[in-house]
Amino acid sequence: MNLTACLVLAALVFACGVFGMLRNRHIINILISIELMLNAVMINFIAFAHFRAADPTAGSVFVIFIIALTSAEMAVALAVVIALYRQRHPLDVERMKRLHG
Amino acid sequence: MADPATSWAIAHSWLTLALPLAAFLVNGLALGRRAPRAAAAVAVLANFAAAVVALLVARDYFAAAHPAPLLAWSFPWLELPHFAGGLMLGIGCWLDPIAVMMLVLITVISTLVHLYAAGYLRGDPGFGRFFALLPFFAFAMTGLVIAPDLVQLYIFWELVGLASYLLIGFWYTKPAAVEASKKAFIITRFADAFFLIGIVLVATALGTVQFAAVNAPAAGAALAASPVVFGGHSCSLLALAAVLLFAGAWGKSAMFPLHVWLPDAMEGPTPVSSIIHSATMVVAGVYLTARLFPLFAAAGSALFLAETLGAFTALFAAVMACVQTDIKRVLAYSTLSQLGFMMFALGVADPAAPAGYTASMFHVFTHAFFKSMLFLCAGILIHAAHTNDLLGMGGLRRKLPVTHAATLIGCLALAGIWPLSGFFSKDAILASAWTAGRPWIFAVGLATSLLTAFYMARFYLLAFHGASRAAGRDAHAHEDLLMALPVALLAVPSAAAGWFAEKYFAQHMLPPGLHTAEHAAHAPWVPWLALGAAVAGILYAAWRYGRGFIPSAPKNPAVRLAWNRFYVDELWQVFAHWLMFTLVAAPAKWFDSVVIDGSLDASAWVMQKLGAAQRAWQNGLVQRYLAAMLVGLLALWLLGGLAK
Amino acid sequence: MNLSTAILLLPDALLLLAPFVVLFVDLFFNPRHEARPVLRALSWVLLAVGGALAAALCCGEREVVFLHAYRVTPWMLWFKVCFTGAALVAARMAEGCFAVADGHPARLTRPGEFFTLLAFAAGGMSVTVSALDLITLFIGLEMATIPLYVLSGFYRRHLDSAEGAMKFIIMGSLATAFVLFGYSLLYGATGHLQFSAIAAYLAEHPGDPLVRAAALFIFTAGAFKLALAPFHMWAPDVYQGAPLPVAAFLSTASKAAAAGFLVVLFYGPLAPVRPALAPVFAAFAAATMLVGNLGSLRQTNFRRFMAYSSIAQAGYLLLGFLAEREYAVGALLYFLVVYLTANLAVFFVYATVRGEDVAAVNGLSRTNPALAAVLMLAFFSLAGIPPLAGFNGKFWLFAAAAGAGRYWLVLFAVLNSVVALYYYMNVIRAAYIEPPAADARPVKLPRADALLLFVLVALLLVLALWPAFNRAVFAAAL
Amino acid sequence: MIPTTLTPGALLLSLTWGIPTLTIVALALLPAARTRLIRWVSLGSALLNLALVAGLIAAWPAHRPPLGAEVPLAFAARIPWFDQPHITYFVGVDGISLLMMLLAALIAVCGVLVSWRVEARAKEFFIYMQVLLAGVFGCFISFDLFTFFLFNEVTLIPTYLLIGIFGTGRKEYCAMKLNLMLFAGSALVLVGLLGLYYASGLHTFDLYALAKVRFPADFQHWAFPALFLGFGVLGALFPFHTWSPDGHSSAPTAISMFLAGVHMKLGGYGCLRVAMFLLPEGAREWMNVFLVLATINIIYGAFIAVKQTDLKYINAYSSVSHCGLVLFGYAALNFLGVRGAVLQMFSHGLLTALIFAVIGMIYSRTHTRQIGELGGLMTRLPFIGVAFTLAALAGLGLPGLSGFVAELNVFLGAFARTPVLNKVCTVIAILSIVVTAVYLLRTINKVLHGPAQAKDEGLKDADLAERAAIVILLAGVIVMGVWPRAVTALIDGSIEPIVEQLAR
Repeated sequence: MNLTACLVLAALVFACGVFGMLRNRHIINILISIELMLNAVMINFIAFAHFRAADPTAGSVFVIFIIALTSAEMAVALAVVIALYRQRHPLDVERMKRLHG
Repeated sequence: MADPATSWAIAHSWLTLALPLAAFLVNGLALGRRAPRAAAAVAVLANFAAAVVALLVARDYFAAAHPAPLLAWSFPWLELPHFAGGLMLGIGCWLDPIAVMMLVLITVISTLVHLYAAGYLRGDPGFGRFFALLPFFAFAMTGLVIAPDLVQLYIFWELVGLASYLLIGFWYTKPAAVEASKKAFIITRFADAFFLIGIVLVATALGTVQFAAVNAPAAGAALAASPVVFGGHSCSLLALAAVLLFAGAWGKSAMFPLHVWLPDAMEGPTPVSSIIHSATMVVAGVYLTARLFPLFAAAGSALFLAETLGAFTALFAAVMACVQTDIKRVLAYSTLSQLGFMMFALGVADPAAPAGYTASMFHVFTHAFFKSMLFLCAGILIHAAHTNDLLGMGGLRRKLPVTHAATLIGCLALAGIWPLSGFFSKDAILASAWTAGRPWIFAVGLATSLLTAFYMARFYLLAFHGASRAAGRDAHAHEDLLMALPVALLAVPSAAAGWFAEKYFAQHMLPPGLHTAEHAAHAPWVPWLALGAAVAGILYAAWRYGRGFIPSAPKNPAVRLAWNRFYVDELWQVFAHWLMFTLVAAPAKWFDSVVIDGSLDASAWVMQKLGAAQRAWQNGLVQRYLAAMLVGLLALWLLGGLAK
Repeated sequence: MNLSTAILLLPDALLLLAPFVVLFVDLFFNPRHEARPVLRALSWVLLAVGGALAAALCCGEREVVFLHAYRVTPWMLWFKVCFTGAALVAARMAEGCFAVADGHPARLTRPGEFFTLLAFAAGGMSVTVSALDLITLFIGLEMATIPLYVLSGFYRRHLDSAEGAMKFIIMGSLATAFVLFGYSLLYGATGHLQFSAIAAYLAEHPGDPLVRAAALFIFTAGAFKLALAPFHMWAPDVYQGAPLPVAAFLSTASKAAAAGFLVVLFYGPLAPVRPALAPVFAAFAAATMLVGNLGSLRQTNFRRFMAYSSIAQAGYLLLGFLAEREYAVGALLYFLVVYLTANLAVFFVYATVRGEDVAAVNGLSRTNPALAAVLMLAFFSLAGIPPLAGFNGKFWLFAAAAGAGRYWLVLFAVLNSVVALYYYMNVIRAAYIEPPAADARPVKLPRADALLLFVLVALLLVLALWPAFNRAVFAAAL
Repeated sequence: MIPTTLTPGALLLSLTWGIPTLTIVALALLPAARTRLIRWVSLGSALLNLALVAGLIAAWPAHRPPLGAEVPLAFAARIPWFDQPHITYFVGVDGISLLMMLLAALIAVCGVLVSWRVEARAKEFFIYMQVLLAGVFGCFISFDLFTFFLFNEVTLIPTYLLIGIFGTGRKEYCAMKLNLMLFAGSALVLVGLLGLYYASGLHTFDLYALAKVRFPADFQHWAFPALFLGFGVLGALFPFHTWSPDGHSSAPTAISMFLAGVHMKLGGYGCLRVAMFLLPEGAREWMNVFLVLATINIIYGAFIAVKQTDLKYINAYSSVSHCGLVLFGYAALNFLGVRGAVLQMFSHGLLTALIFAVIGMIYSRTHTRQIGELGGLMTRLPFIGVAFTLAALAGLGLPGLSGFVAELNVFLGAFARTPVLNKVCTVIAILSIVVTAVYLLRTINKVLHGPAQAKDEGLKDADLAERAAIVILLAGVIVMGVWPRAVTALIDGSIEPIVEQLAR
């Protein structure tokens, strides 16, 4: 288990997230893909903090903040999902094309 | 015996310019509308005063044994710094024999014509306007003849053109008159464009426009030294400049094929035809050629043109004059023909033997009198018979005795019958052509004078003899004093000018730089031949149009051809119209609206389409947006230089 | 820490306090949840912030650093001026939306939450520009963004609104992911989150590829919030879905914040990387202008139209980053202040006529000459026509690009503004040449709003002709 | 040394655009219903401006700097304005700008006079007109390129509205076209100006500071065409001229007068002041190209005018042709050429304004501008007819009227330049006067001459205001034609330094 391995893992996870965002049609899945990408970032931070950072604590602290703030972001996202759902929206991004042009 | 240097008249010769101008301003701005008769009075008086001054100038100027050119006065008009080391253009008065001669001619004739017009245009709505415009012409023409340099000459050259335009179109509600005025202006303008090019050329090459300098041998040499090369072949700048300058004369004096404007110009009131289109303005071309005679002589090219064009126009116009029935057009074509005479006389002259030059100037002088008089007579005839058509006149000699007498003098003078003025001048011209060794030109001249005699006799007979064909329109035919007086006054010089002036012209009306002329042996038989030709012409006309003449439409195709003026006008119309409108203007307009504007609108259209495409791309699908972001990231990656 | 340094912190303190004040007022003094009390509360607080800002600008120090994590300098204060001003004006626009009758498309409810979120966003922005390490920067940016997610979906019963918000969130999160990834790389490369430490590291190893990669990822966040092509595609949809005041706020304060974010980084710790990124700025500027202008050509919906127009403006703005710091920051600030003023004026006019479509102002010069004049001047300022400040703003930025020797880019930019002139003038044509709609009638402006509009328009002229402001922003940037 | 404070002289100069600005405020405060008052206020301010300019011209001989002065301007002041980027409010006047200001002031007065009948939205009309005036005057007194450019751009706002609101025909399309093309032109100018700012290494827009710099050849190679083309668009340089026929033809009378008479001149003025003055090497390098383009302008505009049937279009294309003569004069790169060009700007300004005024009067009476539908107006409207005739004659370069003086200088200057191309082009240009005669006489004859038409029964000839406008313009035309030294005395001294610079 070394830095490179972690970075590669992170990169893979990030890539999965990106791929998921592009391929999934259901909003919830897309939100999950986002979570994947954020997790990849956290892996990065931890890895760097653990293996080489001059000031390791900073990295870990940053991760905490990421968790906190992105969860807030997700909360808002879910709120909007509910708003859509209330208006009988099929939560399918292919059907989110009222606004265009 | 006044000395030119101290002469009051010469010092005040600016009056000949200022008085008509003042009349023009006063009548144009104030009197013309409100008090037409006062305007007429002002105009006549101003011109009369100018004529008096001019005569005094002539007296003092010719007092000298060998009148030399002199600059009477001049004031600066516009300086051209950094141009040929600084050039000052001025308005001035350059007096030499021909200038003084023209000065007298213009002022005197214009006075008489003003007087005549006061009667001729009585009751015309434009009466006042006429007496603003005619003095303007007198002003411009005076400025032209006294010009000491090319630019001033050009300035007044254009102004007389304007005056001619305005006066031809005097009856501007008459479409024919309007067309004629436009035609006259544009054709002369066309020639003047080349004239201007010539002036610019000379000014740039010599750094001066003064006639004195331009005519100096040095100038000719300088021009001749620099060849102009275009394409393969080259010609000397001198020849080119001379031709370009001559182009002005070409248009103004209506040499073939630019002659077409002059007959149409007869749409103007008769007094206008009398002074502008016979006596003075159309002679300006001849005058210009004489002015630049030394330069042209050095060039050769211009004089050759003058000679050939003159001769051809003389004959050509004479032929057409023989069959015209419009009284004024007959005179118009005869004017063309006489201008041809003057031109080719200049053409055959050369500085060493200036017989042609003097003869030409002499003819200018005599012709002015009898031709303007003939026009005035024509005016009276028109008033009397209420028609321009010779075939609608006849038998007027009792009703209009003075006119009849004057016309007779005029016709004979023009025909060149001894002892009337025309005989001497025409004889001098023919003689000069012969002595200069131009038999062909001489032959043409002779033929022309035969035709001249014919058509003038025809003119006279149709108008005054035989039974009246006016069908009662001439019931109230009478001679108005205001109109008869000038005619009578003009008859005197028309008859006598030849006698006293001949010697003087031969002695003193010499090209610049020449003081005495040794005359080549004058072929003694020439006058007899000329006289014979004239008499022959008259006799033929008498036999043809004498007793028992019944007018009939010409059947002979040759006659019809001449009667239709050889279709030159039509050719001009077609050519000019086609060239200007069809060949150039239409494509240009198409290019402007389709290509240039089109490309602008097209670019706008493209932007709109791109906008539409952009909107189509923004199709609302969030995953496309995400993909775009990734593309953006990739672009960043490349641009940020991380690809390496 | 003496008074003259403390005063630099006062504006931020007040601004961060603002949302809580609003909440408090809404909870205890606004039983029937009306707009007026909360608005008044917010307005007063923001005015106080403005006062504090003025004081700080006049008699403050050059710099104050707080807990090694937070820094305030004059040019930051100018950014905060933008945020506060925009929030204030947006809030005044919103009041009308709460007042309109139920069922009106522009109808807004729950003023308390609305204004609280607005205040939060402003606070977050002001934190962003003052950040002194990556964590603060991240917090500030999120704090500025998340409330905007909510606000843009604030119409409960509009599917458009929710859809716009959803797109906003999804794309915003991707941007956040990118920027966090960038942070992580930066952290990995330098081992620090402190700007000072990062700068120190870069001073030793300039041109570290990892850092440059990080810089690129971080740039995406700014690109997203500035709506630079091709990160722009959220903007039109979100603007169209969002309530008009929110769209106004998005197109002004949020852009200013993004610009501030980029300035903080690329003229701060990442400065050594910036020259290498010049091609990036140039290319993105060109692409953004083009896309923005093309997009606005044929828009009928007003907010969408303005979205594209502000995309184009962001393109011009990016030109500033081609210059060196002492010129660039001043030019950017000048442009931002002027752009905000004009944009807010335009939005304000449309808010007063309650226009959904661009055509809502047809014949305005007949019904409301004053409003029409405001509209015209604001649009000509956006188009960059003198004597309005927009001309100078653009000129300064073009000069920045020219100073970097990129004359072709300048030419491209100016030709783009020709296109822009076309569609801006189309609106003016609507206001001045088109006949008014049948039911159009003069709008009665509240005195406060009239005053506000007057101030905005006056600013457009004063900022252009009065050199003191220019001097101030350029001095602040040093 | 030039003062850096607002000296009285500089204040007077600033008033030339200050008076219109104050008038704008005054008019804005007046109620829109008080049309008469609005008119009188505008006329008053225009007259005041004219008086001011006249005063400045009177004072010029006393205040003109000595030949070879570093800054050959009178009343100059260089007041610091912005320091980042470095911009000064640098005002002054020399003979050329004074002449142009006189032109603007004259046409401004006449413009107000012929607009006396404007009733609908009169307030807006006169306000926009004053904005236009302010911009133009500001341009002519500015010698800092930024302010010069700024004032130049200011004229865009009112132009669009004046044409778009008060115009005729396809007014909106034409207004848009005009504005976009001019703006595109100034795009080039802007690039050129920024280039000067940085390439000089001085970081200044001060014209005379920049004039001392010898710009590297490769810079001049691209900067000169950028600037000359940019200004050339405003000067109706082929093929970027098509905005002017459309724009000028669809504008209301007074605005056509002002746009064609003065606004267009800003283009020629800029070409001379900025492009040629600062980049002489570029000028020498590129002039043949622009010589050919200008020649095309002259002949091409004339021929298209021959084919037009709308009076305004005829005059607009004749303007294209005559403005070509301005650029043509520049292309001579010598004293007479430049002087001829300046004279032509003045002469054409007066002429085209006069013709547009007359056309406007005819249109307001007969409600048509198609020469096919007009005729015999000389009988109905003698005063207008005579004015029209005189204007046309001046237009075709008749000696004794202003056009000839300018043309003479231009032709002599252009022909004096050695290359054969110049001589050939000059010949073509001179021959174009025939075409000019054709379309002008054609117009005159069709509109004024011929039998009077019954439908024109009882048309009223020009009223007092209109007569005043006509007389003012005609006076200018005749004075310059008869006594050209009055004008050349004003400008010659100011052309010298430019020509010296060109020779550098």
